Amino acid sequence: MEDVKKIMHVMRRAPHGSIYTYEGLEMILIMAAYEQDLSVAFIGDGVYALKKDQDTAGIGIKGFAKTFMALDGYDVEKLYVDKASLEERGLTEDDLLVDVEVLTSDEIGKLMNEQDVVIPH
Amino acid sequence: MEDVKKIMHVMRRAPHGSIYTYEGLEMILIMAAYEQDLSVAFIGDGVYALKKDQDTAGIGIKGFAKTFMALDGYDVEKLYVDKASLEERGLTEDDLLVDVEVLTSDEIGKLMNEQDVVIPH
Amino acid sequence: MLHTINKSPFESTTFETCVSFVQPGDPILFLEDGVYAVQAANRFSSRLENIMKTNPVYALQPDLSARGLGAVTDGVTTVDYEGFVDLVEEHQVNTWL
Amino acid sequence: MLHTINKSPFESTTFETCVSFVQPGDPILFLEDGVYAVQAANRFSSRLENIMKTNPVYALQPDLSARGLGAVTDGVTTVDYEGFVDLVEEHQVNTWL
Amino acid sequence: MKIGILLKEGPYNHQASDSAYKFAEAAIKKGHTVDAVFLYNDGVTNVTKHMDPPQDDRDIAKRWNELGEKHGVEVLACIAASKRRGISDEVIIEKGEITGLGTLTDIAIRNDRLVTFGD
Amino acid sequence: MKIGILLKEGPYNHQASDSAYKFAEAAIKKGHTVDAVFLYNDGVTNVTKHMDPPQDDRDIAKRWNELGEKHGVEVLACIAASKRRGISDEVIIEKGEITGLGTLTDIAIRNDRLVTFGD
Repeated sequence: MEDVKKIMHVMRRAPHGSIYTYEGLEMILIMAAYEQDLSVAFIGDGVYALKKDQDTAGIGIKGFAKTFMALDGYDVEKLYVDKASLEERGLTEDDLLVDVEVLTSDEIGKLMNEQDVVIPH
Repeated sequence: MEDVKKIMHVMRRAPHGSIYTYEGLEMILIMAAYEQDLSVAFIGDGVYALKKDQDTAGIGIKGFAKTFMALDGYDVEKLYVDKASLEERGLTEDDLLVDVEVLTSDEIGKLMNEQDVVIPH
Repeated sequence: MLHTINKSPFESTTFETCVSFVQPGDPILFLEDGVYAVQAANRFSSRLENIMKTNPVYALQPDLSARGLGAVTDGVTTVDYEGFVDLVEEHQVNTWL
Repeated sequence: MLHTINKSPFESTTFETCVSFVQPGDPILFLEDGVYAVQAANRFSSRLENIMKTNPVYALQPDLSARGLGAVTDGVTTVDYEGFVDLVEEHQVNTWL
Repeated sequence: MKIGILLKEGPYNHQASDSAYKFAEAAIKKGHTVDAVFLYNDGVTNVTKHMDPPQDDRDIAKRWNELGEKHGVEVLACIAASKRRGISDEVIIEKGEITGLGTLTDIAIRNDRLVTFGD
Repeated sequence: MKIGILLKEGPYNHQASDSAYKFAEAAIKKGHTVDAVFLYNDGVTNVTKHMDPPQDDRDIAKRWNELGEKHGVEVLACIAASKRRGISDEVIIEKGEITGLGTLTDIAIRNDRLVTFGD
């Protein structure tokens, strides 16, 4: 299909300190209905967005970590996590809420280069 | 005078990329009329606010570097610059628009501790 | 003087900048994205242990919980918003943004 | 793919993060507070020289002028907004914030 | 103790506004007086009455308004910062007020503490 | 070439809005089509008509409006982001429009480039 675009969303911020990850997720959920070739890369502090056991009751902000689990139902299945970012933060795949593909920075860089559009959040 | 407060403004951002330094300067100019014991500390990228030769015509933003030169006229004379921040950025006092007192981080830290109020910009 | 830090040390140099100005004895409170600094066994743990030889270190529990952070580096005291208020009652505040 | 960086490398780790994903041959454009990275003879100069072995590096002249930055590290090409547009015409864009 | 708050970021986009609110709430609960919340930089956008967040989310403007109503906290937006960002008397919440930086100076002088929240 | 712009920060507080404008201006000057400026996150506050900066400063809302008038650039604010931040039809500039994220998807699909500005 000629008019399917490859669109990658890049999550680079920690959750809750700012809204970028949350509004990024809202964008992805809408875009998912348009049958484009979507992917999401979690790099740097973006990997924290997927951390298990987030409980935002105490800060009075609506939590959204579980919404990442809904991505699968929207056929957003290409979730890439940067290996170096995870390791630098002392995290492993077991700490994450959803199944992801853990890739090296170079591998994610190569995927970025195949995109028609990259949207930073 | 018992009700004179020691108020330090801390400039930590580069100019133009964000408005914090500029609106910080606006705040200082107003506070100067209230005869408090004001000082301004430039640390980290804040030292760039005082860099000579800024010409903002090309980015379409109003420049304000020269307003720092007006502080003296408002009796805001305590301008402290962090030595380490200058050196790390390859700058010397000669690169700065106004006369300042260059102090070590520890000396500025001690001054901070004497303040009644510290306002970050 | 109470110093507060709200930036992730992985993305911002605020933590390092703040530490070079803090005087011995003064408390440091990590909040918002700043709490990632006190997560146990990360690469800032030894830096923090060093700081705690001279300065008490606190972290805001609601921010830790919001981010799913369990164990914190040994010696860090967790407080809620009322504990934050107590610290402010004891000290003037220097907010590092 | 054109990579753009708008953060000061002294305050943010965006520069280092970006560089670890950039592929050989891809241009990097510094703009806004990002231009402090290309100031001649600062502590990022040798890092930049290393990057320029594989990637062309640009900086936005209006942002350099606004900040009073004169000399840039050897090998860095300065462009105006139209030069920025030219780069975007040649490449898809990856904005690092 | 008498506390002033300086809030430098707008609602939702940064946690600053939420942290400031939670701090103010806790201070009041502990018997302190929260004298005023002064809004500066993008912080002035905290008090626009047109805010309409999703039903299951907090309403930040309404929350500041209630703090003013119930606890007499002054909610003040800097006029210069407001004008730049399109915050005017036409859009401001009932308990909000647009004022000058002189007022912030008074707040800094008359309170035991000035606590800043921002990004 | 046909270019879409995504702007993620509000006016004045960050340079993003100025950079986006300067880039759009240069692209138009070089004969490209700037199809749309889509405002997201705090970016939605770029289009409030109550903006009233000092006389010797740029008027950012007016500038976007003129870009719409003179060059047919669509200036679009995301509805969900706008509602959170108090941006509604009552406060928006003439050429501004509040729309959904589906429109951004269309913009991403129909343009040769999507260029993002933010902080």
